[in-house]
Amino acid sequence: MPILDTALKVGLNHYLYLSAILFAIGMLGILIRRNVIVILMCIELMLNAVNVSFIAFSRYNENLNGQIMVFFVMTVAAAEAAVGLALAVTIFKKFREVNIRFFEHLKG
Amino acid sequence: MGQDAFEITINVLKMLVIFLGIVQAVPLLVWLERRGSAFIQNRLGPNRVGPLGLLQLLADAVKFLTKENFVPEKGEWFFYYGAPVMALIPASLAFASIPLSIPIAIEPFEMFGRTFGPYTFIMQGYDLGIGIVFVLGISSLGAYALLMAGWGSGSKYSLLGALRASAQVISYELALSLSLVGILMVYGTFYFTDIVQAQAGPLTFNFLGKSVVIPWLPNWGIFFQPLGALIFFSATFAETNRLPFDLPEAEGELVAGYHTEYGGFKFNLFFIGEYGHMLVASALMATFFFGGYHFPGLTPEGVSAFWSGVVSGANANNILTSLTFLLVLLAKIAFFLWVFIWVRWTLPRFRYDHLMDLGWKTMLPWALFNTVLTAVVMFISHQ
Amino acid sequence: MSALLAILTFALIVTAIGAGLVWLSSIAGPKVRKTSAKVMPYECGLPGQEAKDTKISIKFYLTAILFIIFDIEIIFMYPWAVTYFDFMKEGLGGYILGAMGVFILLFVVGLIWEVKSKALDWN
Amino acid sequence: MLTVNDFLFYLLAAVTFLSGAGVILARNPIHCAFMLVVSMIGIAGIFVTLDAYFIAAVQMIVYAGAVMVLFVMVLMLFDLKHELKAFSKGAISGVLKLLSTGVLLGMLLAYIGYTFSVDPSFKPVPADPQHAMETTKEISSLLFTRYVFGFEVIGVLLLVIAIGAVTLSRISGGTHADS
Repeated sequence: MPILDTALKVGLNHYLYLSAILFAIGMLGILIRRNVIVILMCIELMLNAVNVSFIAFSRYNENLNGQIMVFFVMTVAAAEAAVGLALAVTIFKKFREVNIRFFEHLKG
Repeated sequence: MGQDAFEITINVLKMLVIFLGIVQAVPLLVWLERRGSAFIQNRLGPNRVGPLGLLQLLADAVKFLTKENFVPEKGEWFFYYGAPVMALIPASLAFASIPLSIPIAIEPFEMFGRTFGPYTFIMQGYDLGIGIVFVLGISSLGAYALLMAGWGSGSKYSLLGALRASAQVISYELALSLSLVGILMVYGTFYFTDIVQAQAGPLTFNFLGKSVVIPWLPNWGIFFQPLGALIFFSATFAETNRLPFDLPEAEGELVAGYHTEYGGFKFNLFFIGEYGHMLVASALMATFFFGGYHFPGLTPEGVSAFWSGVVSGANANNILTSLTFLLVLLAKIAFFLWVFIWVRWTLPRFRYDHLMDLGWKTMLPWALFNTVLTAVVMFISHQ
Repeated sequence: MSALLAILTFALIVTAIGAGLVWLSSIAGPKVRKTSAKVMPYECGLPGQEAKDTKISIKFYLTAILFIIFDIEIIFMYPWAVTYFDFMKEGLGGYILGAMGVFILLFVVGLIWEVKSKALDWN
Repeated sequence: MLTVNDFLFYLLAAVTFLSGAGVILARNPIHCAFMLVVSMIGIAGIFVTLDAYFIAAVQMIVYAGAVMVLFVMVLMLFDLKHELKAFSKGAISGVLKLLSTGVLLGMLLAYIGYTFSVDPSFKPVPADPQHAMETTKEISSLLFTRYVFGFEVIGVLLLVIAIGAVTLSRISGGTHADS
C-alpha cells in the first residue's frame, strides 16, 4: 500500500509527534500526581520531550546549534532536579510530607 | 549490521562469542584468583577436582544452578530477579564496543553454489564513532543493578549496602572520567580505533616545535599520561568493587552489602558482572595507555608476511593475522587482570570515610591537576 | 545506525542469556515449601527488627547531588579535550585555554567550598 | 517497506511512550523512577537515530546515570510506603485535567501535521563511524566559539547549585533523615 508506506516512512513529523505526545504525558503527570518527587520526574520528561524536537530539527536543518541547545537544556534540567530535590528533601525532613497540596501552606 | 544473511549471521555469532567469552572468562578468573591467592598466602587452593583444581568451577556452577530460588518476604520479585540480569548488561555492552583486533577483510568466496563477499568484519561487537563516551554512558547504568538489588530484597541491610555501593561507584566515576580528559587531549578523538592506531610505532612527540622520536620505546599513552593512567587504574578498582575498595561487600565486617539476600546462580551473575567490569577496565587500560592490540615490532604487514609462509589463501592469512593481534590484546588484558588479583591479596581494605575522602579529596583534585598540566604542557610544547 | 541495531541485539542477547540462567536455576533448584523463617530478611539469624526510626545518613543523597554537578562539569571538558589540539593548530590555543581556565577555576572554587564546608566528610 | 532506521524509530518510540505512560500511572514512586530511566534510555536511542551520538551519550551519562540515580536514591532514602494516594482527588477536576491535556495534545499534533507536511524526510548522512566524531568536533568548536559565554554561565550556575544544594540540605538541622 503506497499510502501506508508514505505514512510509515519516518521523517521529521514522526519525531515531532513523539515529542508532543511525551510532552503531553509529562503535563498530565504534573496535573494528576500528588507526590512532589514524581512531579519533578514529569518535568524531566517534558524537558526530554522538548529535547527530542530540538534534535529532530537540528538533523532536519543540518544545523548543529540545536544540539548545543539540548546540551544546555540538559545541564540546566539536571541542576533544576538537584535543587528541586534538595528543597523537597528539606521540606520532607521538617514536615514529613511530600504531597504537593501541602506545599501550598508554605506561604510566608 | 550487515547486508546479507551471511554477514548478519557472522555478526550475531560474533556478539554471542564476545558475551560467552566474558561469561567463560569468569570461571577461569575465579580459579586464577583462588590459586593465585593460595600461592600468595603459601596455601594450596582448590586442587581436588580435576587437574590443578580446574574442574572445581564446573562443580561450583552445577552447585549454583541447583540452589533453591525464592523471593524474600518483603521483596519485589521483578527487582529481585531483574537486578542480577541488569548487573550483566553494562559490562558486556561496554566490552563489546572495544576493538579487540584489526578488522578481518574477507575476499569473495564460493559457498553453497553462491558467491559471497567481499566483507570486512570488525573485531568488536559494534563500531560507534564515539567509543569512550559510550562506555562511560553505559557504565553509569551500573548503579541501577545495585539499587535494584537493594530495593528488591526488601531488607534494610541490603538497601543500606546498595546505597553505600552506589555512592562509592558514582564518587569514583568522577575521578575515572576526569582522568581520561588528559589522554583525550593527546589523541583528540573519542574513537577507539583511531586511539589504537595513534599508538603504533616508536615514541614520537612534538617538543618546542621539534619532532622527537625515541626508537626504543613504543608510542604508548602511558608515556604521555602516567598520572592519568595511575588515577584511571585506581578508580577502576573502586568501580569494580574490588579490594581495597570492596566496601559494598565487606563480608568480614558487614553482613554482605547489597546482595545479602542473594544465593545460587543469581549471586553468580553479580559475580560475572563484577569480573566483566574488571575485563572492561583492563581492556580500556590496554587501549588507552598500553597500545591496544599493537606491540613493538609487530606490524600488520609483518605478521601477514609471516603467516603467508605457513598458510596459503588470503582469507586464512587475514584471519590468522587478526587473531595474532587479538592474542596481543588478550595478553595485555590478562596482565591487568592479574594486577587486580594481586592487589586484592596485598592491600588491606579502606574504611568508608577514608574511601570517600580518597575519591573526592585526593583523586578528583589530582585528576584535575593532570588535566591542567596536560593542557599547559601541550600549549607550551606547541608554541 | 546499524550500530544501534547491533547494540540492541547485543543487549537482547545478554538479557536473554541472563534471564535464561536465572530461570534455569529456578527449574533445577529444589522446590521446598517456604517457611516464615526462610523468607525473613537475613539479619544474622536473629529475628528481624523493623525499627521505626532507622536512620539513613543523608550524606548518600548529598553525594549524589554533588556527583551530578561535577559530572556535568566533566562532561563539558570532553568536547573541549578532543578539539583542544585543533584550536591550537588554528592559533587559538590561548583563547581555548583561557575559556576552559575560567571554567576549571569555577570547578576548583566549588570543590574547595565543598571540602571546606565539610559536605564531603563522612565520619 | 520499513527500513532499519524506521524500525528502530518505531521500536524506541514505543518503548519511550510506554515507559513514559508508566511514569504517570505507576503508584509506587520507585516504579515511576525506573520507568523514567527506561524512557531516558529510549530517548538516548532516539537521539542516535537522529545522528546525535554525542548528545545521546550525554543523555545517558547525565540523565540516566546521574539525575535518575539521585531520584532513585532519594526515594529509597525516604521510604514512602505510607504514601497511599498517588493521584489527586476530585472527579470533575480530573476530567478537566484530562480534557485540557487532550486539547493541548490535539492542537500540537494538528499543528505539526499541517505545518511540516511539505517534505519531512531527512537528508541522508554518511554511515561511517568517523562521521560521529566529526559531528562531535563541530559541536565542540561551536560550543567554544559562538556559545562560549553560555558555557561560562553554565560554570557559574553549577557553582551556585553546588553551594545552594549543600546549604539547603543543611538547614532544619540534623544530618540524618528518618525513614
